[in-house]
Amino acid sequence: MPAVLGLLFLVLPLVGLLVRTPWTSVPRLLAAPDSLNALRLSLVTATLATVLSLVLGVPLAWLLARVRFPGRRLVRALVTIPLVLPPVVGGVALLLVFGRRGLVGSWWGLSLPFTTAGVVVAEAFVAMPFLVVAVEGALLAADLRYEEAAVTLGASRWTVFRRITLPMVGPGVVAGAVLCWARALGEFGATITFAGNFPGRTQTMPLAVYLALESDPDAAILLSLVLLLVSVAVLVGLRGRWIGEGGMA
Amino acid sequence: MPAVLGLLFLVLPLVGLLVRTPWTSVPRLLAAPDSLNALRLSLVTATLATVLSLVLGVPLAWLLARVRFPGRRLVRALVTIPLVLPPVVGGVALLLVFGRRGLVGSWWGLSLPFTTAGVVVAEAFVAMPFLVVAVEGALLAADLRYEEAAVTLGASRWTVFRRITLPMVGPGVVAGAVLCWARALGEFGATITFAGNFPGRTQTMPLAVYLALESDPDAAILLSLVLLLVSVAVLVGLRGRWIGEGGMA
Amino acid sequence: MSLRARVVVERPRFRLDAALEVADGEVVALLGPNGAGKTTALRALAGLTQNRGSVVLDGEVLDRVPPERRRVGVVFQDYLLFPHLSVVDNVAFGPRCRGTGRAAARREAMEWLERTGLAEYADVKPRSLSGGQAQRVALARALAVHPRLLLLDEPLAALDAGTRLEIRARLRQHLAGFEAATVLVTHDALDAMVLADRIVVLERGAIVQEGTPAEITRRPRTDYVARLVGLNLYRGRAADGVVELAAGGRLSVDAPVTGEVFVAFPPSAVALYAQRPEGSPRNVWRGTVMGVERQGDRVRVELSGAPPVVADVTPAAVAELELLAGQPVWAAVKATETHAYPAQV
Amino acid sequence: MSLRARVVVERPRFRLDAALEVADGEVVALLGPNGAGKTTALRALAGLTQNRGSVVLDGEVLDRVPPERRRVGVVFQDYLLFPHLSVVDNVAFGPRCRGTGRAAARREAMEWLERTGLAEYADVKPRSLSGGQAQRVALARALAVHPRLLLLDEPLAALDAGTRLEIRARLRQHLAGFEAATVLVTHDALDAMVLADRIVVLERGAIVQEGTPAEITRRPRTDYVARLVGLNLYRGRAADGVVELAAGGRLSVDAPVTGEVFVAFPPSAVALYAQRPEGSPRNVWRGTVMGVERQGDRVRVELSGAPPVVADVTPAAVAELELLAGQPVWAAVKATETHAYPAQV
Amino acid sequence: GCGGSDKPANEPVASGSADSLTGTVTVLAASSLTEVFDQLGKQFEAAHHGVKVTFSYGGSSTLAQQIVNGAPADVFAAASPATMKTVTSAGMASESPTVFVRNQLVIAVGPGNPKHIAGLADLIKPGVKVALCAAAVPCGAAAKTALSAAGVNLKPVTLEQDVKSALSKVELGEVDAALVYRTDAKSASGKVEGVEFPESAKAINDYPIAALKDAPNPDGAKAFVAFILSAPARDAMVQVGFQAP
Ligand SMILES: Nc1ncnc2c1ncn2[C@@H]1O[C@H](COP(=O)(O)OP(=O)(O)OP(=O)(O)O)[C@@H](O)[C@H]1O
Ligand SMILES: Nc1ncnc2c1ncn2[C@@H]1O[C@H](COP(=O)(O)OP(=O)(O)OP(=O)(O)O)[C@@H](O)[C@H]1O
Ligand code: MOO
Ligand SMILES: [Mg+2]
Ligand SMILES: [Mg+2]
Repeated sequence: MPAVLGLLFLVLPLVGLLVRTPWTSVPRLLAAPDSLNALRLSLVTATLATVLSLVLGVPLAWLLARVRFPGRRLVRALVTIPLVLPPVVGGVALLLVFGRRGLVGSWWGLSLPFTTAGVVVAEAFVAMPFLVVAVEGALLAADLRYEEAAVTLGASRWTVFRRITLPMVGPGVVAGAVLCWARALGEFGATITFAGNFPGRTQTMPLAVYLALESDPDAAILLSLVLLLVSVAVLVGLRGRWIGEGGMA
Repeated sequence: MPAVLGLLFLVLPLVGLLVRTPWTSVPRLLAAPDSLNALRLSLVTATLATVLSLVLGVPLAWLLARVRFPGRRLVRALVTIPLVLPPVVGGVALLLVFGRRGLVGSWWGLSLPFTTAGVVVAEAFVAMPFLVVAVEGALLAADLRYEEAAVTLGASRWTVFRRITLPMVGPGVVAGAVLCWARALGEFGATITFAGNFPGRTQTMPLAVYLALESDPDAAILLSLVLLLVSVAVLVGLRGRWIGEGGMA
Repeated sequence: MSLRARVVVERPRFRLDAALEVADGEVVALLGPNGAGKTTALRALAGLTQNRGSVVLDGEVLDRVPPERRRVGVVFQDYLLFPHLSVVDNVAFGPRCRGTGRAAARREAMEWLERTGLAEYADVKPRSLSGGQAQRVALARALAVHPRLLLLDEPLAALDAGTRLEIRARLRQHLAGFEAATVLVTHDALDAMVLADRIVVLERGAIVQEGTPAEITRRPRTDYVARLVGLNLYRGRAADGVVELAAGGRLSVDAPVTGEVFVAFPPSAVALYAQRPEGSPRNVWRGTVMGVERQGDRVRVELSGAPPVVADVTPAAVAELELLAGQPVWAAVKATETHAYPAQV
Repeated sequence: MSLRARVVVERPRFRLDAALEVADGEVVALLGPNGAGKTTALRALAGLTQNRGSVVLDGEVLDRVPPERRRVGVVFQDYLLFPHLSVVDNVAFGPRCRGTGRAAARREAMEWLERTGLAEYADVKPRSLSGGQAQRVALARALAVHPRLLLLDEPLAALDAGTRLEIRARLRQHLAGFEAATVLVTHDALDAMVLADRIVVLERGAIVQEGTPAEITRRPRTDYVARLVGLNLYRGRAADGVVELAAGGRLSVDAPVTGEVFVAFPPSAVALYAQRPEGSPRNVWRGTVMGVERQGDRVRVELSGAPPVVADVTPAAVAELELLAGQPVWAAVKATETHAYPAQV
Repeated sequence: GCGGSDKPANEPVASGSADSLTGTVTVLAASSLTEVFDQLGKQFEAAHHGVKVTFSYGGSSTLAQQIVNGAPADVFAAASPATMKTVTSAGMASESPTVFVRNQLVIAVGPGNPKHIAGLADLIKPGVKVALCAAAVPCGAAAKTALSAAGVNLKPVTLEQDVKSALSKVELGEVDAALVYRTDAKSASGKVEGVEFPESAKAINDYPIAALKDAPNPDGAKAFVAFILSAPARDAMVQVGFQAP
């Protein structure tokens, strides 16, 4: 059965990691303040990036799915660009725009690179398209007639969107947000390029893992597992519930 | 309007790149056989990885969305693991399973690491969860009663799935496949770790970009743009059509 | 005059072009066979489908007004209750959109639900309603917005006989005290007769007849209308009190008409005999029984012949005449029972 | 005996428990008010809802047989046509699932569409069908699988008067030559009378009456059924040819009954007078006009009084008596026109 | 012949003379060696007809991981002794590694040196943003050594994961200076300028090379290592900024 094969394919490597993990060094690693800082920073920035993506990305998905305008196909493809762009190049691109000498950054005053805000921006840039594409797919599959019914009841576009469209594509938005959050949590290339790597300020878990790989591969694996564990715990805790509520039969 | 802001946020960095691109060196770069090889390899492996993900991932999504079994929430969270795992660690995990001394690789005989097949495996490992989560979201939002109607007409589970469920969640599957393909196309860390960086065999575009960044950053940006251009062209060409057909009002 | 509209919609294999006028507080029933364009017409009035004609409501041209600002209440043929909102929130949705506070809107919604007898279902989700319950909620939801124009697409079709009478009576009451114009789509002649001040009959996208229920009932102009009101209807040429029917045969009538005319009479005016009857009825012809249907306390008999005709008789008569499909019988209609009127209006 | 079933379904505010038996080729109409559990019963028979009872079809116990292998055809109340398949592919879906080749299945589907008069819509998507068209396609789709048990949930509700007659006749023909058992849910008494061999009435999840259409029509046992078949129905205690009604008043009857009885008579048996009539009718009482409704060629008058009653009179009588709401009148019913029968079966 | 005993018999390898080398030599090399190794590879191919050299570049530690997990490689050229140690302690090297070049730190600054930086002490002037490598990577370790030798307590804005990203921060103007290898500064000449400083002598990084035990082409591996250690190759590397060991 392909579903089980698929599951094995995704889970076996995790088993491989677990088998190899040097469990004895767990206490030492977890006691290191940098690891905990990085974990906390990762969770905070990934969540903020997801919120930012929701705020900007859901309307964008709605625009792509519901409003006919010239060049929609092109815009739809442009949105997927950060998916394809190697993240490091994405980081460079962000520097070119928001950097000290960038298009926007130069008259903006405010400096994003090397700040925690920069981490959020880099993660959102890379992760938002996941949300947009997933939500757009859900919107396209939704039954338009409910929106029509709402309109005849006097609902403005915004009310229709908020009270009808959004709840009805709930599972799609949750799926998109999960993808977005997870991608942001794992983001490495764009973050290090745009925001740099400074413990406590811009060093997220993936950056800590990468550096640990250089010096102490076992520690790197352990750090990854910690990241995994926390994110799986968050997902098990939140997502099952959201989906249960947002889903419709 | 947040949709426009979101669009700007995703597209502006691209503009930044375009402004900086040293267009004069385009011909020289494109003439280099390695670049073209890498592009071809990227497209082939990303497509194969997407096909593999569809074959394994769509049934898995169906399992998660439609079959009640104990531990479903955990499995649902486990599936998202490769999203969170730093790709390099993912590559290490794959080596631990499929490598010469890995769990499976050691009695398997066949060696995946450092082959083109290995690239496909690494990309599929990283990209499949995107497909699974997107398709599962679409399945959860679909109206179950059509499936019931199909069942009363004598359709087996498989027929229902193939002829009713799948077409009705068409836009979701397309969205998932696009995400999967794009993510596979941009995959770097797991690929270089699991499959190495051999030109013509395992050196995909992101790896070539990485190398170019070492020696010639402008060339790296140019290569990224080529990758972008090709993928946007593919998406504009295919996706608009699929969505138009698969979508329902 | 409250609503003046011309709805023109082009579809691949279909063209709708109909002019509708509905006065303040008037109820117009839109009748017509399946696929005639009734739903399409309502959608055009509501602004949900592009209308190439024009809609004027209370003197205001609505063609550029988006649907959400038309203040038009719609009950959809398939209800379209919001699956994620509870029944009371479905009904409260409209008032909320018109700016009523949450609590007030829910209170108002509860009142509507009580009026439709669904108060106990206030907190369930629509998917656990039965078909008829859903339809009543849809009705309450549309009424709750106090629309200027109320569009009802078969609002009673899924209701059971009892509830139907009740809701029909309530609806009539409500519509009577209603300052708005109402357009009601229905397949049910009775609903139309009871609820509507005027009936408009649509066939293949065009209006074929309109008038008060009494006019329509007395003078149907198409087969569809005749069947709807339960009359036998024929077209023919009249001369000297005799009409040569297009469907074959001739009928003596009791009206001073000439030229193209319609002739109509109710099935109950048709008497059936085993033998050719001698007596007063001037219209007597031979037919063959095509079908017999019991309908409550009467039996409806379909005859082929020149012309074909439908007769209502008592069960006793059926037994006596041994009416079975294939049986030859004689039909008789008194000229005084027929109603003849010009085909040109 | 083809179908023997007991359907038991528990819902938060509802419990269905009904035993159904349907012979080979028999058509049973399931009638009942909204929310009575009709749809739920069909779903349980089809295997779509968990049944705590048992379903036996042709001697085979179906309780563990999944729905796709039950060979049960269902027409759903809201059709549920597959939105992504063309009309012909919707109809061909069943045959395809039963193993027919693509071309053969489409041919078969086309035949069904021709029979339902929708051949020209074969290639369109369901969303561009009108409500009635969609319902006919749903019917064709269910029939195309040659089911052993056919379950129809209000299969004619959205059809216009003409098509309804036609489809009803066709359906009757088809069901007549049908070896399968059929359960038909409807709100329309006429549909039930015409199509069904037997009627089962469901109220609040339980069966309250069953019998042939004639029995049900003659001897309704609940208000719902009486209203459905258009009779005045009362319950009371009979002694010496007089029934003391629970609803107030008394009625002389022409039957040798005693104890708890029902008394029923049609609205047409009620005569109305402005003054107290002298004459043969033994039942004469005062009432007040509550409502007047024109119904085709008759007028239905609702009276309050002891007992309340519904009368059918001619338009002429209405004019003569000046029947308006609030008007006091006298009602008269001949004892020979009443029908009294024991309340215990 | 040297070390040809465990070679599969069916492999088409001429035995005896080094001049009759054939097949492919696969070299895993630190990515900082990309340009110069590409060039040396061509020279090696020219010297040995019928031999093809394939390079797989990557971060030294990634490459070490791959070797431990059975990558089909003949030679490993690492950017630090530490990463080479991963391979040798796994018993994957067929010989003890040899240091073939060394690399020295410089201060990379923007064109024209706008902040007038002349030595490590200038890096702590107010308003000067500096990027360093993280201590876990070789250039970071070297920078740390040099800074403490100079007694400069520097607060960088970022600790980059490798030299290149530190360098690109200077190129893009995001920082005013970075401590990078001389080779890197040289390859980016035009976009950055390299400022030499005396403390760099205390923090020199060694590049070791070794043939691998499971090499599919052991003869080729030996020959390539020998070639890299030869004088012409060394000259070519000095040309691009490396130091001879
Ligand atoms: N979206 C659409 N695209 C194309 N054709 C359509 C569409 N909607 C309806 N039609 C066609 O337009 C005609 C009128 O449809 P409409 O729904 O208005 O009929 P109706 O009078 O409401 O019928 P019913 O009584 O069956 O509901 C039908 O032939 C139908 O097939
Ligand atoms: N999924 C469900 N969950 C909970 N309650 C339900 C569900 N489906 C139906 N019900 C309730 O069960 C009762 C019976 O519903 P059912 O749909 O069987 O009625 P029905 O006889 O078909 O009525 P109608 O004539 O209006 O279609 C109703 O009170 C309804 O609210
Ligand atoms: O592999 Mo390097 O040369 O340490 O970046
Ligand atoms: Mg309609
Ligand atoms: Mg029902």
